Formats: sequence, structure tokens, C-alpha cells
Amino acid sequence: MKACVVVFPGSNCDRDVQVALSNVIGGPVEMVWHGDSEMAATDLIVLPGGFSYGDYLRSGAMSARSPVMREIIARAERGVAVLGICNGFQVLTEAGLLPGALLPNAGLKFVCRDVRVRVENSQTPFTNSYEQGQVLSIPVAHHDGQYFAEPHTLDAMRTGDQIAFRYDDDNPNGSLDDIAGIFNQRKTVLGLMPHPERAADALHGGTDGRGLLQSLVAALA
Amino acid sequence: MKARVHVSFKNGVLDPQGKAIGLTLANLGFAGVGDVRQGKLIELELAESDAGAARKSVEEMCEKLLANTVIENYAIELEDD
Amino acid sequence: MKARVHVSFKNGVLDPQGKAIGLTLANLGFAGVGDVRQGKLIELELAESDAGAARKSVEEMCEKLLANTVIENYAIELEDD
Amino acid sequence: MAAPTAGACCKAWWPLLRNEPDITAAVVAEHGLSEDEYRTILNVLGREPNLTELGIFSVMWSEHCSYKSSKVWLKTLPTEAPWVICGPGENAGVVDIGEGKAVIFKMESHNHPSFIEPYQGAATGVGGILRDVFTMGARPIANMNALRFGAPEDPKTRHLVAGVVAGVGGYGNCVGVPTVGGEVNFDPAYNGNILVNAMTVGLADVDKIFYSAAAGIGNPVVYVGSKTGRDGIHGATMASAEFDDATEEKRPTVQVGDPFTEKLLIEACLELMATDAIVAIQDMGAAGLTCSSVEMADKGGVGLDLDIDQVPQRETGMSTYEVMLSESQERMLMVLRPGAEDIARKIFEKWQLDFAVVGKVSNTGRFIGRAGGEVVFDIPVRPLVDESPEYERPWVKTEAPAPLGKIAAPMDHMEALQTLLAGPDLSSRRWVWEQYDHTVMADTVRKPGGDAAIVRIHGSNRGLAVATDCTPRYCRAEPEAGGAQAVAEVWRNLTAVGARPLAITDCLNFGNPERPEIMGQFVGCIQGMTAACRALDFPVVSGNVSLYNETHGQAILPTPAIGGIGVLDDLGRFADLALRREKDIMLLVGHTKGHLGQSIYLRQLLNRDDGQAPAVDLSAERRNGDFIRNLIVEGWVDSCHDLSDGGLLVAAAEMALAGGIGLALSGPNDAGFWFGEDQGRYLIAVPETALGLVLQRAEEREVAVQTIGITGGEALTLNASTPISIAELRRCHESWLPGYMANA
Ligand SMILES: Nc1ncnc2c1ncn2[C@@H]1O[C@H](COP(=O)(O)OP(=O)(O)O)[C@@H](O)[C@H]1O
Ligand SMILES: [Mg+2]
Repeated sequence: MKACVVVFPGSNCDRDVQVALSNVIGGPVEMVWHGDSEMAATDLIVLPGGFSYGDYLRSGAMSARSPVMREIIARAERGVAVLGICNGFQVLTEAGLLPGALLPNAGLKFVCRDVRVRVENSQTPFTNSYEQGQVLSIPVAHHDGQYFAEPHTLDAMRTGDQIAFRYDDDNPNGSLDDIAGIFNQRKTVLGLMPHPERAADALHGGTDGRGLLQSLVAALA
Repeated sequence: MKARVHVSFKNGVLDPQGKAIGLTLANLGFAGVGDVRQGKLIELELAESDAGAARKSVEEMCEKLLANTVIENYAIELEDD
Repeated sequence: MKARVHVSFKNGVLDPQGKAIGLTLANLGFAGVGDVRQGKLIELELAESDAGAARKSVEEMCEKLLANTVIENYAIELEDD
Repeated sequence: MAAPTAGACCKAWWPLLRNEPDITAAVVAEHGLSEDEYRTILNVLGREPNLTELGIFSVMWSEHCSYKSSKVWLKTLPTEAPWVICGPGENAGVVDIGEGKAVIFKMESHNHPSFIEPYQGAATGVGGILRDVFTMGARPIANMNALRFGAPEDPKTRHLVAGVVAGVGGYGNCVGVPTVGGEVNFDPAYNGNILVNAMTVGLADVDKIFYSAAAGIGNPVVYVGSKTGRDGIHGATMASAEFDDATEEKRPTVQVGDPFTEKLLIEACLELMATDAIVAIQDMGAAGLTCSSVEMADKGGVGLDLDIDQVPQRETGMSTYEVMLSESQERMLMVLRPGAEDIARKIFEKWQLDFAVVGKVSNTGRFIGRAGGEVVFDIPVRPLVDESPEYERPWVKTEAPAPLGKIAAPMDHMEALQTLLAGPDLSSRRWVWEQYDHTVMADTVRKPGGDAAIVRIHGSNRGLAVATDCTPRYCRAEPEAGGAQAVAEVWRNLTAVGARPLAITDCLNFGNPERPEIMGQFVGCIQGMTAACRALDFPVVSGNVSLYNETHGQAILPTPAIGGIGVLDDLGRFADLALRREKDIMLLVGHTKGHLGQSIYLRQLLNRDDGQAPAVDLSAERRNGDFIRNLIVEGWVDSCHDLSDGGLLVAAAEMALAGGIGLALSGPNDAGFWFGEDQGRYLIAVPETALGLVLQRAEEREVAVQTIGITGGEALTLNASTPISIAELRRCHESWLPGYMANA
């Protein structure tokens, strides 16, 4: 399986996800600079966490307009898997690859802690190694993670099984309907606020995030 | 020419910042403060001198970058120097 | 009565957000955009109906909470409904 | 001797620049220079300075840059050990941790700006210390922050806490460096003068360390990062001036941080450092372009020619004075190998940062600036640095406090415990550290909340432990004991996770050094630190001094904040404070005399702050610590906590809370036993199978141990008291700070 991680100016979890992913894949994971509009063939594109462009104006807004995003949108339309973690999730909504938007946390503070998230749809390339309803412990670390969508959008997502993860008991940011992660309609694009790459190694204190990466390897290899 | 873009949350989108300001004002003893909303005001210097063209270009900036129309409205004001 | 408070960085204070917006607009191909500054626009509903009193009270809110006059300026506009 | 009225001597050939005021006595005083200091300037130059030159001298000779009051004492600190690669004198200290890796670290204060603008003050404090570390070639891997606020009841405190914490997080989170620990104290002595001390730890290859000495006559001097604006002009002088009501006017000197640009700067610098383009590099911190150029030239024993017109400027019409004294953030100065400009420019342009060749290294030994082709300042480098004032300020030894007499026990021990855990001194700091990204970089092994944070050395199975500490109330009572205690406690914290302590950085926050009693506190603390550093083989490799922390003549508590690092050679074996199993035996290690002087018990429950500070027996400290560390690295013990504020019962409760496992304790019914703050002690939870070995070894090493309880259940019990459930203890411990902060 071939995977790449896109680096925007201000991305800061690019290395983290590269390491976690290459441990699971057992091979290298390529880094792609945001300014490049060329990208080698790949099975998975990861938009990492961080503060691209400082999260200035709106989180993810400026990265979503990077040259590389045009290529990513085209690939996503062709069905290439795209995973956006935290800031990557924000970029995906800003770029229109996922519905809705991420607003500043209801508590108006940055929040970094382990949260419990429930797997809402285990029948996807991103979640096949989890059980339906399984509760995972994965850290979040964000300031703008409050998911918002118009009521009709939310209805459509519910009917389309597009809700990937919900906060189980403790919603850290006031997200609508406790949403922690969502898919596009085809389940080829996932955006989520928690950081699976920070729960991928015994020394992290838990490995619940590893399953997401393993699912991808199982589905795409 | 100078342009001012006011970006604000749409009705129906929670504005926690505005709410927090309202609460704090009340705690500070300011009475009679109702709804509080916080938006952004972006000021741009433009080389363009034609108002029509300037407005068109700023509108495009709003659609493309300055506002996220899923959650935000924008309003444009132009000012001659 | 409605009050609008515009809070912006003082002249000479670095505005990193404005700077980044300017850069991105240029990257997006918008030509002729000079200085960009991003400020806050806070809109308040006031029970007060006397303009003088309202302005005084909003000024006090600015000094106490809405602006940090170390680095920010504020401007108040009042609007009758 | 007559005061040297400016203008009185040799009206110079030197042109004053247009619109610049004459150098009158008032202008000299405004620059914070004494008459004597001005006389020295006249001697150095052999003529009158112009305004820019005066400005340059004034910032170089400010307390902040010249350490004029503290230098003589700083020289007495132990700074050497076989593993020290670079001690004080560079941007940060460098320590060899083996396997080709070095740790580079330093702590710095940003007190005054943070009081005036808490968010930006704290944010730019973090930015500044990060630059000191990556300047030397290290990738920053951990941040720490030591914060001191006024009394919770003070009307400003809440706002300051909120702003400072948001600012520390706002900057550190954005640059993607985990903030893994720190400390927070409240005391009325900080009401008008909070302390914001930030520390950065970075990792480098031992053969890829960058220094600041300029070299190579003719080599290009290059400016990178953000443009220069009129930010914080006089900032360095402000940081050395006592607060008074005129503070209002100094306000616009606060800078706004741009962590996004800093992140780009880190990446761009590290990218360039991977080539061989850089001869020397120095961040622009306090006193900006002036201080960085002069230090680089002085260290290299060379001159430097600057072309002011080439300096990237954010605003129009900036004067040379402003350009030279600006404290705009996120800027660096480098000397490049000849011909390396192009590869450097390419990297910085890729990261959309400013890049400009602003001068060259010269053999004149002079610091010369030109603007519009004309010389606008010309100062010999050596005397600008060497002739800087150095004061042996008079000092008086702090009077020893009377020993504490008998005290009345105010309440039942368990009730006292609950009150203490739910109070400002000992309550959980979770509200603070959850606003800091402490897991970014995916190498955080032990997050905030324990004795020392642990981060993995990336790509290896080794770890780095980091801790900061200081107990200012001890330092006020007995500076020497307090100074020693601060160092010992850091050492103990590192030891408690199983790390081998290596070295410390310090941030010495004191009041006005011109007052002999304040200088006495400073001297006492240094002497105590020195003794502890020697006894524990724990040298000082970097640090910072912040003086004049006073408002209206009220000084802060003497606060020598210490930050230390240690190494764990195998991440398979470390300890933390969490209880892990039922039926472990709780052992108290170290001597307990029941010292209640200056304790939290006294302070919070009896509202008293008298008595002596606890003495640190440095040889027992070392013996006990080595005993503990060996048990951990050999795998016998994995649950350990050192005893500090609040004493034994508080430490035991924290272990139960961290592990979610209960504990039954027994011992004398004596407040001193349960709440005394005797030093050099640890609590360990030992599996029954290891008990024999541990006890035997303690006997061999002459380490005092005693059994005080057994783990298990879901509550904490003391002798025959009513048990308190872990859940209830947690509620006590977790509620104070969020409750206090919510009450805006
Ligand atoms: N209290 C101290 N103990 C040891 N070294 C110190 C102390 N204070 C300052 N130093 C050292 O003096 C040098 C100058 O400090 P400073 O001016 O704070 O550095 P910078 O200019 O990089 O901000 C540094 O090498 C620092 O480590
Ligand atoms: Mg430095």
C-alpha cells in the first residue's frame, strides 16, 4: 500500500502520522509539500494535524486553497482514500470534501485530553478492524473542533451512515450530535478530530488509534 | 481604495465567544446588555480605484477565502481614501 | 439600541492574521492587495435608549473588557433600531 | 566629581542625525544609564554618542542584557561535568546524553510583559525561549512553564491566569512542541508582579551544534524571519525597571507573537542547518538586532558592518535607532559561509520568510552601521561588552527565622487532607495543562501531573525526563536552604521517575537588587544552589536573571526557578506516581522528623507563614535518590512519588488518585508526621515479592525506610478514620481551579 502525508506550512503532526502509518504498513510513507501540484500515485492521502497557516482567519481555510488541494480533490473524486486528522479534518470541510464546518470549541479553550469515542460505522475502509459500537480511547488536542452542519445536512449524513465516530460520554468541544468524525457519502474520505497517531504505540499509554491505520492497510493493500 | 469586510456567524450558528462576552459583561455589573455577537472585520487596501470592479473582486475574495458560507455571512463596505 | 464596537490592533502592532490573509490572497492570484488587517466587530444589544449614556457605558465595556488598550484600539458606533 | 553633563565635553565631529534630540542628561537618564555609566561611554568612544549609539549602549548595559548586578554571583555557580558540552554563555546549555545525541535547554522569564498583556506576554515568552534552543541546532521537543500569580482573591489574578495560560498554549500548541509540565503558585507577593518563566528542551546531534561566534572576515551576515517593526522598543530596559504608575505609558512596548512564523522559522533553520552553510547563528531576543550582532561579533573577536537599509522593515520611515532597538519577534541573524547565500535564500523563500544579506564580518573590531551610505553608528565591540558595568551590590544576610513552636492541630488529618487538596496550593493543575497540547510529536510518555514529564528520544527506546521546581516560601524564610531545596527537588523529581539527573537551567526572579536585603536573598539562594549542584553533580548549564520584580516597593518572594533534565536509558523501566496493583506495600523512604515550618499545612490551615524552611541534608538526598533510582531501573519498583508540598498524606493521596486504587495507611497520630515537609523523601509501592530485597538493600545503603500502608480497595484510610473514597478525593482535588476560573 502506498500512502502520503501532505505538509502545509504550519502542519505539525505530519511526522507523527508518518511514523505511525509506516509502522503499520511496514514501509515508507511519502511526504508531499503543499506547493507541489504533482503527486505520485498513491492509495491513501493523509492531511495531518497542526496549525496550518497558524489557523489564522479560520482553521484550515488557507490550506484548503493550496495548489495541492486541487489535485487532492480530483483524486478524492476518483475514489482515492483521504484521511484528515484534526487540522486535516478542518481542511477537508473548508475544501468541501466533507460537509459542515468546525467552529471554535464551545468552551473557547484549547483542549488536550484522552476522550472516549464510539465507532458508529465499522463497515468502511477506515474502520473495518473495529467492532460496531466499540468505544476507543484516543487523545484530542484542538481549539476548533466543534462540528456544525445545517439540519438537512445532518439528516442526510445520518441516513447515509456518514457519521464515523461520536464522543461517547464526554463531548470536549460542544460538537453537534457529539460528532467526532464523519465520512463522505462514498466512505472514501474520513475527517476526525481525535488523533489516532497519538494512540498507536504502547508508550502512548494506549493503542486504540492503531486500528484505524490497520483498517486502511487491510482495505487498501 | 479601502475595503472593509464584516464576517459574522449566520443566525442559527452558535457564537460562544459572543455569549461569553455577554456573560462577563453581566458579571462585571453592566446591566441591560442583550444579545452579543462577535464577528471579524477585515480591512484591505486595494490598488483598484473603480468601485464596481473593487466590489466584484472583494466579493470573490469573500467567496473564495474570507468567509465560510456554510457558517458565515459577509458584508462589504468600500471607502474611498 | 445597538452598538457596534470595532477592536483592532494599534498601528505599528504586528497583525499576524492580517499578514497571513494577505499572503494567501496573493497566492490565490488576487493582485493589487496592499495591507490587510483583521480586527473584531462586536455587536451588542443595549436596553439603554439614551445615546450619550449608551456610549459612555460601551466605552467603559471597551476599557474593562472588550479591548486591551495596550495593543488594541476600539471605535464605537451606535445605531438606533 | 562633577556630573558629566552631556554636551559639556568635546562637542564631537560626530553628526547627530536629523531630528534626533541632543544627548542631554535627561536623555541619558531616560535610557536608564547612570552618570558613571555615561562617563564610561564617553571614554569608550572618545566622543559623545549620537542617539542610536546611546540606545545601543543602553540596551547592552541594561540589567537584562549585561547582568550587571548578578554577574559576580553567577560566576560562582558550578557549571561543569564530564557530560556538559556547553555551559552558560551561549544561547542555551548543551549536555551530552550519549548515543550521539545532545540535549539543549534553557529557561527564561517574561514577567513584566505578561503582567501588562498576559496573552501576548506569555506567548512571546515561549517564542523567545524556543528560539534560544533551535538557534543552537536543536529541534525543540518539550516546553515547560513555571508560573507565579498573586492571591486568588486579588481582582486581577483570574484574568492573568486565563491570559497567561492561553498565551503559553496559544504559542506552544501552534508551533507543535508539547508543553509537558511546569508549576503554578499563588501568593499575594505576586499581586503586582506575576512570574512567567518558560523553558524549552531540544534535541540535537552532538556533531551538529551551532554557536554564535561570528567568524570569517568578509563573510555575509544574514537576517531571516519576520520583518522589523516598531515593536517593543525599550523592551529590554522595561524588563529591568521596577513597576510604577508610569507603567501605563510604557504599554505599547508589548509585542504580538506570531507562532505560525516561528514554526516556519524552526523548519527553515533546521533545513539550512542540515547543510554546511552556517558559520554562526544567533536569535534576536531582547534588544534585537543590537544584542545579537554585538554578541556574535564579541564572541568571534571580530567587527561587524551592517547596512541598515537592507534590514527588512514592516513599517515605513523607521529610524536607525528604531531598527536597532526593535524587539520584533521571530527573527534570527546568521553568518554564512561565503557563497552560501543562494542556498539559504532558497530555503527561506520556500518557507515564505524574509531573507536579507544585511552586512559582513569585518576585521576592524568595530560595530558599524551605515544608512543611505553614511555611517550612523560606530562603536568598538570589545569595550561595548567588556566595559559593561558590573556591580558588587551590597547585601545583608537574611535573618534566620525563629524555630516553629508547638502548633495546635486544627482538624482531623483526613479532613485536613481534603481541605488541602481542594485549596489553591495543592489542587490539581489539570485546568492549566489540558489547555496545552502535551501529546503532539507523539513521543510523550508521561504527561503533566506527575513528578517529571517523560518524552521519548525520537526513534529510540530512551527517554528524557524534565521537571521544574522552586518553593519560594522556603527561599524567603531561608534563602540558602531554599536555593538548595529548589535544586534538590528537581533532582528528586527526575529521580522519582527513574531518570539519571544531568543538569539544570535556572531563572532567578528577585526584587530590586539595589536593596541590600533583596541582594541578600539573591546571594543566599545562589549559595544554596551551588551547594546542592555540587553535592548532586548537577551543574547549571544555562539560565536567566529577572530583577526589579517589585511594585510600589513590594518585592516578590525570592524565586529561583530551576528546570532540570535527566535521562532514562530504557523506557521499559521507569516509574510514575500511579499505584498499579492491589496489596503493594507502601514504603516511606527518608527521614521524617515532622518539619512543619513554612509548610503548606501551616499556611493554608493555620494561616501562618513562620518557622524555618526544611533543611536539605544533601548527602542523605543523594543516598536516598540513588537507592530509589536503582530500584526503578532494575525493575523492582514502578510506582514512586517524591514528597514535597503538603507532605506524606498529600503524596499518598496523589498516588491513589493517579492509579485509581485505594490505600490503607497507618502511623502516629501526629500532624508533623503526615503533613511535615522534611526533604529527601519518597513514597514507593513495592510488590510483596520485592519487599525483602528492598528492605535489605535499604539497610545496606543506610537509607531510612518504614512501612506505612498497603494498597487496595477504592478508598483512602488512615488508622481508624472513616475512609474517603477515591471519587470523593478526586472531586476535592479537581474542583478548585476550574471552579475558580469559571467564576469570571
Ligand atoms: N542564572 C543564570 N545561571 C546561569 N547562567 C545564566 C544565568 N543567567 C544567565 N545565564 C547565561 O547567560 C547567558 C546570557 O543570557 P541571556 O541574555 O538570557 O540569553 P539570551 O540573550 O540568549 O536571551 C546565557 O548563556 C545564559 O545561559
Ligand atoms: Mg538567545
